[in-house]
Amino acid sequence: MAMLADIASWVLLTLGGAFVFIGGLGALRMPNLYTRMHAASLTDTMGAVLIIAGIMLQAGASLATIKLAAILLFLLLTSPTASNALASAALLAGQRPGEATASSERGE
Amino acid sequence: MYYVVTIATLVTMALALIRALLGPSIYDRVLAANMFGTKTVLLLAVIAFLYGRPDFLDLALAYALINFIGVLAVLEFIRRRAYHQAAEPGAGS
Amino acid sequence: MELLGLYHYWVFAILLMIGFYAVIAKPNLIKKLIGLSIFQSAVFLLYITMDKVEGGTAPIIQDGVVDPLYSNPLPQVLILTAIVVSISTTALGLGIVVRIKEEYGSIEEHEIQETDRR
Amino acid sequence: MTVLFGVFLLTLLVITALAIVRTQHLFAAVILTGVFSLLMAANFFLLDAADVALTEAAIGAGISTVLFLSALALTGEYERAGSTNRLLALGVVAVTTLLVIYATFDKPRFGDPEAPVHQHVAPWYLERTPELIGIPNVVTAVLGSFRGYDTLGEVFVVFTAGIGIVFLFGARRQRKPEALRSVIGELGEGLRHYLVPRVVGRLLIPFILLFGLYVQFHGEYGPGGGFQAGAIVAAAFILYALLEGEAQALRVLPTRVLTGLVAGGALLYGAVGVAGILLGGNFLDYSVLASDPIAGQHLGLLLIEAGVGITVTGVLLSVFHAFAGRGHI
Repeated sequence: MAMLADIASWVLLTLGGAFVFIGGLGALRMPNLYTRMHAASLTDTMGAVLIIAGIMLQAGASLATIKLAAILLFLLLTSPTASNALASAALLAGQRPGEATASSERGE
Repeated sequence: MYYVVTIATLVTMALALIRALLGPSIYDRVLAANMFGTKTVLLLAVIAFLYGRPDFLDLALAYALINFIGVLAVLEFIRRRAYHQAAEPGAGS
Repeated sequence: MELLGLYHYWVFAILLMIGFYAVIAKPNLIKKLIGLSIFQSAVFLLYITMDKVEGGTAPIIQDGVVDPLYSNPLPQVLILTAIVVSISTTALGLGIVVRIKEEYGSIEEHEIQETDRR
Repeated sequence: MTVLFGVFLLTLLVITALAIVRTQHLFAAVILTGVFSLLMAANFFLLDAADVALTEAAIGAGISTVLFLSALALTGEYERAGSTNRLLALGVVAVTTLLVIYATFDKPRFGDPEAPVHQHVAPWYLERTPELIGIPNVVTAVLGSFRGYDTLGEVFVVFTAGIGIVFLFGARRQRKPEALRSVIGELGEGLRHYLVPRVVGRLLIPFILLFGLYVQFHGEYGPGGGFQAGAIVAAAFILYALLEGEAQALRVLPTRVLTGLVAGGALLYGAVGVAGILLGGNFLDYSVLASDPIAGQHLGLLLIEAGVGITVTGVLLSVFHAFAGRGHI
């Protein structure tokens, strides 16, 4: 049983690591702001869920598991909110979806 | 086993940092900074277990709770700037 | 490993001087304050680097651990308070910069001096 | 292996610092400062300094970005190109860097248990804390009890900085752009029309406050204490001010109350010290506060940490309102 939990947590951790890495790659390589946001949100939700679930299996039934659940819950609430706020800000400042992001900074 | 996750997170942090350095717009930087924050939460959680001190998860919890305030501040900043620019064209930048 | 033994201190030196460069070479007052906060962070890093003991853990005493080894608590105490003080003093600096902007209409060093000369 | 993680994070730290100094867009510099703070916290954590990392997290995650952005809103986003005597500055900096690096060769190697810093007082603190103070977190014990004078001084520095800001911004601002008058109502209403941030933010504020209280009162057993808790509670109120507008936040916690908090916390700290004298001990000696010395230490630590937390919350919120109120009302 313990070994089964171990194997499951390893699989989850590895998958989570892979998701995080792919999301990071996407955030770097995608052509414009909104597509990058899409890639980054992948690491914030799927990657976080998998990794924290993996650690939870390792922690077993303890206070740490409850704390991890709280971290996961708050991450799932805050990071999409942050993405939403950021998209609102970018839209408000005149960044249009669908075109390559123009530099909004002077002198660069 | 934690090492694999830690290394994946560290590499992703580096990728996010590259995005933050490249820009090109300020929002890309904010996006990268926010992503960097989430990766830090994961890194801190994993390292707490790597060190065998799971009681240090408080740190990851703190970031999970308050890291998005910075992005809201950016939204508020942009919103106010939009009003200023509407009120006095040409000023504010 | 022997080579990496001083890496933390080198990073301290480089960060310190990056901050110092911003303070002396950049004419913008806010940039100077940002430089100053990098300078402060470098000092924090120096202190915290010194507290680490090989194989030690954070100085929060655990029950039931045989022959525990803890890192040094003293530098941590000094830096813990210094971080909060640094944000307060940085805020004070920002306040002064905002007042300068209101009175002089600029936060660039040479423009302020120009105004003073007139 | 963890040493290598540290080296990697430190390298990222240097790259971030270089980028902060190079960019001429101050807004971008502020965002990168946020990344810098995250890296600092991760490094502190790797170096076994959980309390310090929590402080850096509490301060760097929200408050410092908010303060810098408020200052930028009042001064301008761009810095002018060109610097004074760039070559001379570079020369000075390069020479000094080399000198400091040369000096580091005399330092003990990283993590060396024989380093001089570990020989004096620190072992004594680690050894005697359980029997003299009776709490597991040695950092809190040193902070509150063994070096209580120090912390009292730091609290008064924070207090003075807060008073300084209030005085600086005490003068009423006369010039108000005529064209802005019509939109002032909408300007001051915060993010009220942004539904998602508002709903989630309002949902999270109680949890942030609860976490702040946990950090405050759990500081004797895990990472935490008054400094961190003060910053976290202040972050909760700043979040409220961002969501509902600054005026609404001031209705919840008026300026009078904030001034009371700033002074009250420092006073509470001092009063605990004086109480020690009145009960026949030394200034800031908590052993005499209760019949049992250890219970006295616990009570003293609880009270002074509360004082620290109150002052830090008050100062950070006063500073935030001073900046936010300057620009737009």
